[in-house]
Amino acid sequence: MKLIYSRPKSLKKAVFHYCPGCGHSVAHRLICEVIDEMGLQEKTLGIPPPGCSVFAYNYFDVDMAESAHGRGAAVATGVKRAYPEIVVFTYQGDGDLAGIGTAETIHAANRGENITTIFINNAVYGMTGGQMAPTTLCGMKTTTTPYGRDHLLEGHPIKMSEILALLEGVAYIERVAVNSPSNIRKTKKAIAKAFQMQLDKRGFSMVEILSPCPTNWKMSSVQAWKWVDEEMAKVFPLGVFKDVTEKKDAD
Amino acid sequence: MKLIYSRPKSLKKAVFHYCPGCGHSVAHRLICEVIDEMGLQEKTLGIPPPGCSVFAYNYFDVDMAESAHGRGAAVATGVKRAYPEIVVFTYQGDGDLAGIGTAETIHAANRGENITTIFINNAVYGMTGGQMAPTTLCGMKTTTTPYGRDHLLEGHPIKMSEILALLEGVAYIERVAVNSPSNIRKTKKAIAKAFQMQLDKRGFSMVEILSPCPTNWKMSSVQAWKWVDEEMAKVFPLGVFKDVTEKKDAD
Amino acid sequence: MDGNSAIGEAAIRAGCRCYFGYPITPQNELTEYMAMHLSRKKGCAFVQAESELAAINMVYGASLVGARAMTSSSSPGISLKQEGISYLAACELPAVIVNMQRGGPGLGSISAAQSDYFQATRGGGHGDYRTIVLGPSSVQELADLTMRAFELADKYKIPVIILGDGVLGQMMEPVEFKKEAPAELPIRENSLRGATGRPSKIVKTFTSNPSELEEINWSLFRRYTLIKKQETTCETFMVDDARLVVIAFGIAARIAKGAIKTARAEGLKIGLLRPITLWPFPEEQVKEVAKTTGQFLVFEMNMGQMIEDVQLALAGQGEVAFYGRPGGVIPAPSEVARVITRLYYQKGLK
Amino acid sequence: MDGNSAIGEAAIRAGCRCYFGYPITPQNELTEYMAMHLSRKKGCAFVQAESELAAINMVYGASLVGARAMTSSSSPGISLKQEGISYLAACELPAVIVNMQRGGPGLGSISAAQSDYFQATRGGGHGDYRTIVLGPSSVQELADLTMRAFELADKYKIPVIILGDGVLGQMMEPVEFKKEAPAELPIRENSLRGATGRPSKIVKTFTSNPSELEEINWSLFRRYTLIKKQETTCETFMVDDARLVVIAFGIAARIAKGAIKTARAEGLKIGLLRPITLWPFPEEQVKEVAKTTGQFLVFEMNMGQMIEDVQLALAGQGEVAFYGRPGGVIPAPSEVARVITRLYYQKGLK
Amino acid sequence: MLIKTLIAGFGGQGVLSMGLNLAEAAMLEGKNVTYLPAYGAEVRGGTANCTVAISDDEIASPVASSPEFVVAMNQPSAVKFQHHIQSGGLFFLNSSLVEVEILRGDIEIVRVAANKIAEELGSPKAANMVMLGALTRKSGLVELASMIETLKRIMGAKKKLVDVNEKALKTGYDLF
Amino acid sequence: MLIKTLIAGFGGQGVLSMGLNLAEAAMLEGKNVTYLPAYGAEVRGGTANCTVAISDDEIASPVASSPEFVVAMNQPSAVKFQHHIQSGGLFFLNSSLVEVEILRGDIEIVRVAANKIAEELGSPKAANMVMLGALTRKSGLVELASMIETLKRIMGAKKKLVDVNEKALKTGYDLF
Amino acid sequence: MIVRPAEKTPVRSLLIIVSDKQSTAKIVRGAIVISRELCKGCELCISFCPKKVISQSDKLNAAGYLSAVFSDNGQCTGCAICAIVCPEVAIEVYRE
Amino acid sequence: MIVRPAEKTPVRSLLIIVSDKQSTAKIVRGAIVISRELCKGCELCISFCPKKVISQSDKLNAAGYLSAVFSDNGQCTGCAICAIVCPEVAIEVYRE
Ligand SMILES: Cc1ncc(C[n+]2csc(CCOP(=O)(O)OP(=O)(O)O)c2C)c(N)n1
Ligand SMILES: Cc1ncc(C[n+]2csc(CCOP(=O)(O)OP(=O)(O)O)c2C)c(N)n1
Ligand code: SF4
Ligand code: SF4
Ligand code: SF4
Ligand code: SF4
Ligand code: SF4
Ligand code: SF4
Ligand SMILES: [Mg+2]
Ligand SMILES: [Mg+2]
Repeated sequence: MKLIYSRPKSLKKAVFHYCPGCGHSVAHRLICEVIDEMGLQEKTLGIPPPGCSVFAYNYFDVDMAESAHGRGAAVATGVKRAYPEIVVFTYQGDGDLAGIGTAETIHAANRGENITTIFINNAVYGMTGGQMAPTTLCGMKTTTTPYGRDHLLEGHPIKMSEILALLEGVAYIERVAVNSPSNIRKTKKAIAKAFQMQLDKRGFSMVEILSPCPTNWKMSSVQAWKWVDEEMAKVFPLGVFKDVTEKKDAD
Repeated sequence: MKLIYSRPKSLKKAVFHYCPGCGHSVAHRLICEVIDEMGLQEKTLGIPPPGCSVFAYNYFDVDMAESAHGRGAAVATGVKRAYPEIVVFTYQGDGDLAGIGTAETIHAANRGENITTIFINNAVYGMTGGQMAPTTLCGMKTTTTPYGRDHLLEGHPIKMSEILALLEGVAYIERVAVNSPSNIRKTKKAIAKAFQMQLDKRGFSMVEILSPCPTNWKMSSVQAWKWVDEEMAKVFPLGVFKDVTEKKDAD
Repeated sequence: MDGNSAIGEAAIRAGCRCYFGYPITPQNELTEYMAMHLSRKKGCAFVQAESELAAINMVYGASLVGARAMTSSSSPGISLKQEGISYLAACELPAVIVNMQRGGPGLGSISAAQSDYFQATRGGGHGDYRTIVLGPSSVQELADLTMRAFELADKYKIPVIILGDGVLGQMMEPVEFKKEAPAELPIRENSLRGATGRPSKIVKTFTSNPSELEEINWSLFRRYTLIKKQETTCETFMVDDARLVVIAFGIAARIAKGAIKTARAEGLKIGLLRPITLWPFPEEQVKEVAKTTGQFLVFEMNMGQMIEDVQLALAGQGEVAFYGRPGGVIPAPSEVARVITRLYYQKGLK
Repeated sequence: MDGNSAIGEAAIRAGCRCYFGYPITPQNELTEYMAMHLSRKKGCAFVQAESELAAINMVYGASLVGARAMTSSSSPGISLKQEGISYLAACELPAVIVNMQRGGPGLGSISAAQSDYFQATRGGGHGDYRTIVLGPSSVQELADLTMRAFELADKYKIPVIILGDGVLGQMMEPVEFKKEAPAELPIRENSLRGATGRPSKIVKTFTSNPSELEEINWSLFRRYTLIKKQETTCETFMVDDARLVVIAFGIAARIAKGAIKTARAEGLKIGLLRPITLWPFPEEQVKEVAKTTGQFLVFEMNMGQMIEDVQLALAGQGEVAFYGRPGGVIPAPSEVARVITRLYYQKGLK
Repeated sequence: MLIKTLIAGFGGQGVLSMGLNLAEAAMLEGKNVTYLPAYGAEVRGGTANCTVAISDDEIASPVASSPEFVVAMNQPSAVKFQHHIQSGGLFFLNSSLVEVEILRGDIEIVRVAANKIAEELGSPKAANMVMLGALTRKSGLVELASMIETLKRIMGAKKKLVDVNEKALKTGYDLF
Repeated sequence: MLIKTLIAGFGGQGVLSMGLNLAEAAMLEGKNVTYLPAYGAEVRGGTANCTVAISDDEIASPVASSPEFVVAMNQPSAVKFQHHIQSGGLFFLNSSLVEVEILRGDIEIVRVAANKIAEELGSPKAANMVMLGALTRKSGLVELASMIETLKRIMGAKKKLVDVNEKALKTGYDLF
Repeated sequence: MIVRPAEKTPVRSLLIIVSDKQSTAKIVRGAIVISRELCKGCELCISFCPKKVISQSDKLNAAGYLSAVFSDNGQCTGCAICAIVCPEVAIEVYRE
Repeated sequence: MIVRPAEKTPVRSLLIIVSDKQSTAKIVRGAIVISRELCKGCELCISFCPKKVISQSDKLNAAGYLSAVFSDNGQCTGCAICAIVCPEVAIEVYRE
């Protein structure tokens, strides 16, 4: 029998600190698979955020550097402008990218920075204990919306992929999910495509990944994975929001 | 003969510090006219920004408070949440609102804060001496784009009205211009409508005003006013981007 | 009750109806307490801001219209608030800002630390200004000083920083609240609620005339002098006959007190001076103690910050030793006792 | 050449190829100079960031991959960079940060001031860290110290702050550059340019183990001790026979020098000590001078900040008077001369 | 007398409520008490611990570098905390889940098959209460009655839950 | 000897280039020189001013609280700066635009109808140079030759422009 | 810092508008009054006036601008376009 | 601070994966190996396996989780769905 599936090379042999059923772990593995398949392990620099994935550098076997909360896109801008030969990716949570880092993300995208962003949308501030994120669904109870998010007071969940797709500097935006075998496969493809955009110097690329957080959603892993389809994807529809390599009708 | 046009009551009797032909002066006057006509002089608080309009409090005869650069929307949020009876407006430049204040603006809008924003888009950092703004047109020479803005390096001008119109908390967004009698009249109507939205508690309202800056555009006033139509409005089309009070076809 | 929640409850009882915050460990319980109690109540405001920057500017806004407003964060988040704090101080707007310090610099650790002392006491933002800084050392004191903070803020039109630390925020201890929550929201005079029946008002600092700004500076500092005179507080413990006095604040003072008790039990004459107001620093009290004691040990959970204030107060009188543990390390009382004892013998006090 | 442009030219000659900035008066000429010279040249990077926050984090990114990177701003903008500076310091990343101070606090004035001394020298961000702080007092020195800043930053893996002021940035004076711009961009060892032929590397500060962070703190401070020993510099002027020594930095020192010349002309024995490195502060030099002089006047364009360092250095030796003008007021040399003269007579030195 | 107790396990085991219960019971008895949960990254991936300090005097520090009593509800906690415990202290091990060999001879080891006993009682979730009962008895920190009263206070109206937990608590108490 | 000159007017009048010209001419003559333009909000709405300090010695401060020479190219500047000027100093007024009455008796007033003269010369934009010429003569700060050489340096290739300005400069110089 | 504008408005804005109105001579349908001292000579009124009854003065005002002058030749309709575009609010419009 | 991971990785991650693979007994078309110590018992593989050949152990692993167990009854197709969904990368898949 042949070994047909095992741990990717660029994923260090360490036990994840994530909770059982957490989407971060899956996203990590997929990125590593892409890095391996594209042969990027020796020329990649990853920028993880404060957030549950703060320890991502313990898993990715590529150069990695911590960033201040929300500033991943700015850090990556500095990296790439100073040394364009590197392949740089930021890894950011929804609090990080859609909350405190809104301006940095939008402007890096607008400038068309040639960087890749992996955006983990788990509708919650995971690391800090389950507070409302900008992407929390209406009605969802979190530690800072104990009565459920009320759009009249806290607003509707913000849709970063849709917003960023408006910007001309953006090369590629897709929203995927890591909650089923087929979605996971699509996620991997999207990640590969995003890195390819960077290699081809097309501009800003981002993959938004809907990612289960069983702990803060207070669900079992299996429930949480289902909930992504049943609730989250209704508010955050999956799909490609921008792809400059696609033939456009209206061109 | 009857006096049919004179200085509005809520505009203090002071000489503007603005350059000849500057759009800020016109915008100030229009806001004052609206405040007078709607009877808001005694219940309004205005939040001017750092920027050419930093001294706006010397002109508006309503309560006024300085804000830190870019934070107008956050300040207004604090104001309105603490004292909903006030009518609050922010007055912000394009560097202020679309640059450093991107996150505050987007999130206040997304939360549907019941505030009004007057957004002066003059495609340049006026106060600091004519640097590139996020809204500077491609090819335009500024002190920080001495070779002309190149979208490959500096990105395309960012369109805040279009972005904000995506957000569900937004009640009303219109882009107008103060560069001709008819546009000025439309601007006044838009400002009145924006304030009305706030009085009706409909959520976030913003009027984006394309505003000539003869000094930094290095044009005569007359040229600058023409340039708004000829160049700027092509990139920043005038019109209503969102209006929750309008009957929608697709409802 | 945990320390963070105790702050929340005390704030509400002090008439705080507006809270603007952003999550960060180890102070989330405070944000969550405020969400629970203010987010759906009429006349109250709770906003989870998009960032610390937004939060401090929301506080600025609420303070403009006369509300008792508060924000809280921990070290990195407090760094982001520095510009806003400078504006609040410059515009003479009251506000209460809680810093539940964690280990730094950088992202650091989430354990308790005291390494933002300089930032808090010397105006970490730009320009000449001060904020009142309070250094609680128990959950009860967190509650009491929170109430005091709101009063001081209003009285002197100044931002007040509560400089706590991770452990204080997390730990639970019994706490008594000395006051009922007021029924009515107090509205500060002179607030910008619209120019009804009075000329319109301006709150600003910007000027093209430096002399005008200089006058603002002088007027701020006249107020600071008054605060120094009227509000400086500290606790002393067994200093009267002490041959060595430990100076420490917050959780470190509490640890030091335990250590001193151990040492006293062994007959060592050691006392404690604990500044409660970190700014204004109890200079006079330190000088007073220096009249009878020649040896000092400053103990801080950082690399040595308050020690400068001690040295400035002493101006060469007496000898000052330092024991510091940075990065979030919380030494045990027994460890501090060893340090004290060693110093005591080294200096030939026994 | 104006001071701001001189910094730009000096930086480029020092091998700086990456500049990230955001407009603010009075330092725009620097940003504009960099736009002119770096924005379209191969191998160079100029980004006008969306904010000061973004700019300092871009510097962090460029420094990660080993580039000599720089940012500049003025007081309120520098407040916004505090978190980023704390990260740079914690991660041991070199960077040069220019603060052309203006009057504060708040939005303040755009006139020259020196009121960010505390913020710069005591780590205005969170956590225990220091940055080297240089205090130039002429356009020539702006250029020289900029070059030195890049060298120090790389040598000690530390952010270096150039603490200038509005007037220095705006004024024109002749300036000579002592070095040609290097042809090749220097790449720092140990930078994160991909794990080719070596194990992958991590740059980080976060830890769940405070002891690990404590070790980082200690290692930073060991370096700081070294810097103190090796890099402290100051200028003295006619201190040998002086009965009163003025201590001032930057533009204030320059004004003071003029005043001292006037006073000397009238036979008053007055000298000047001008710290060039503000951190590390020339403690030893101050102590040295105190051996022969008992009277000091600290003159700052703020409410009194560096005076604490002077007092700490003197530890009670000698008497220290203070003259301060905050908010952007720039006193004339004649005014300072009057202050000095008055003090001289008051103290019975003549 | 100041006594510190550290209780560790993985999430879901009710480790924090054990500590809270102990702390409140001691308060009820008029003692000085601090309760300090571990927080933040420490608790990602399912581990949790808390420290309870009980004293007649003011408590200097809520942190326990060398607690008198340590309760390890799972294997990783047993490994991690065995060296923290004070010489002469008591080490409570949930022998249902802990297999590790304890190498120290200067401490007393108290093995409680908490999960097994709880299952036998028909309430597998009450393993923490079984252990808490054992801790109450062996440590003598507080009276059983105070524990039960606190339990009732905390769980309030949910009578059935109180009953189940009270039973588990008593069973643990009666083990020794 | 340290001498400070302040030149003020409204934008477009070439106030800053007057200062620059003076500063560079003095540098050419080997003097210590600082040049400080007013900046920021000061220059919104069209006013501008700059200070040139010239000295044989190091210059202590580039700021002029009481300059020896003040040039006011327009009315508001004349009003604003008349009280700054040092006792015994010279006050250059562009009498084409300045009507204000000067109340001080301790300074010398030099009236130059700069705009009128420039117009007569056929180059209305060169009013600043007319004034600069007058300043050069009356102040004795630098040689006319240095001024002309600097002018050529700054304006470089644009021969026609240089000629026009040189003529204006000389005309101003020859007024006294 | 709360400043009552009356007490502390910066110098520049203290230039309270003095009525230096030009006389409103012969009136047909409309007329305007331009404040000579408020006017900054931007020429926008001149450019936009449909009747071309505004021109530029050849004399600088105190602030140094060539202000606009109303040439009251009876053509003015009082349409107020000049006032609408005037950034300085320097124009008052009268109509019969 | 630049740390070579080999020197300083935090304790938690030093738990290097030991091969505690269960033996890969009778092989028909596919088989999987679940690392008992990596598994966190999330049950996702169990839930997604189309052949339902994975179940939960009744014994806790060292970390305190009820790990997944492969019931090798010859049904496994080696489709790797279990491995794709496994967040812990705890599953290796073999196919003929
Ligand atoms: C300036 C600053 N503010 C706040 C924090 C605290 N903090 C750490 S991670 C985080 C957000 C976590 O949420 P998210 O980005 O959604 O990531 P997740 O944990 O959900 O993956 C916050 C607020 C910080 N480290 N720095
Ligand atoms: C934190 C901070 N950064 C920078 C500045 C300097 N600054 C003042 S106004 C301004 C921007 C002006 O541009 P814009 O907002 O477009 O207004 P305009 O002057 O064009 O009306 C800047 C960068 C500041 N005051 N504060
Ligand atoms: S809290 Fe949520 S996002 Fe964080 S590790 Fe646990 S499951 Fe994953
Ligand atoms: S610089 Fe531009 S925006 Fe500013 S006052 Fe002048 S014309 Fe108006
Ligand atoms: S009112 Fe109309 S016609 Fe009369 S001057 Fe003005 S623009 Fe011209
Ligand atoms: S529009 Fe107003 S400011 Fe401009 S020229 Fe006419 S009157 Fe003067
Ligand atoms: S490989 Fe496919 S059939 Fe085999 S265990 Fe995994 S999911 Fe089930
Ligand atoms: S999916 Fe992985 S972690 Fe989850 S139960 Fe299966 S083997 Fe274990
Ligand atoms: Mg998240
Ligand atoms: Mg602008």
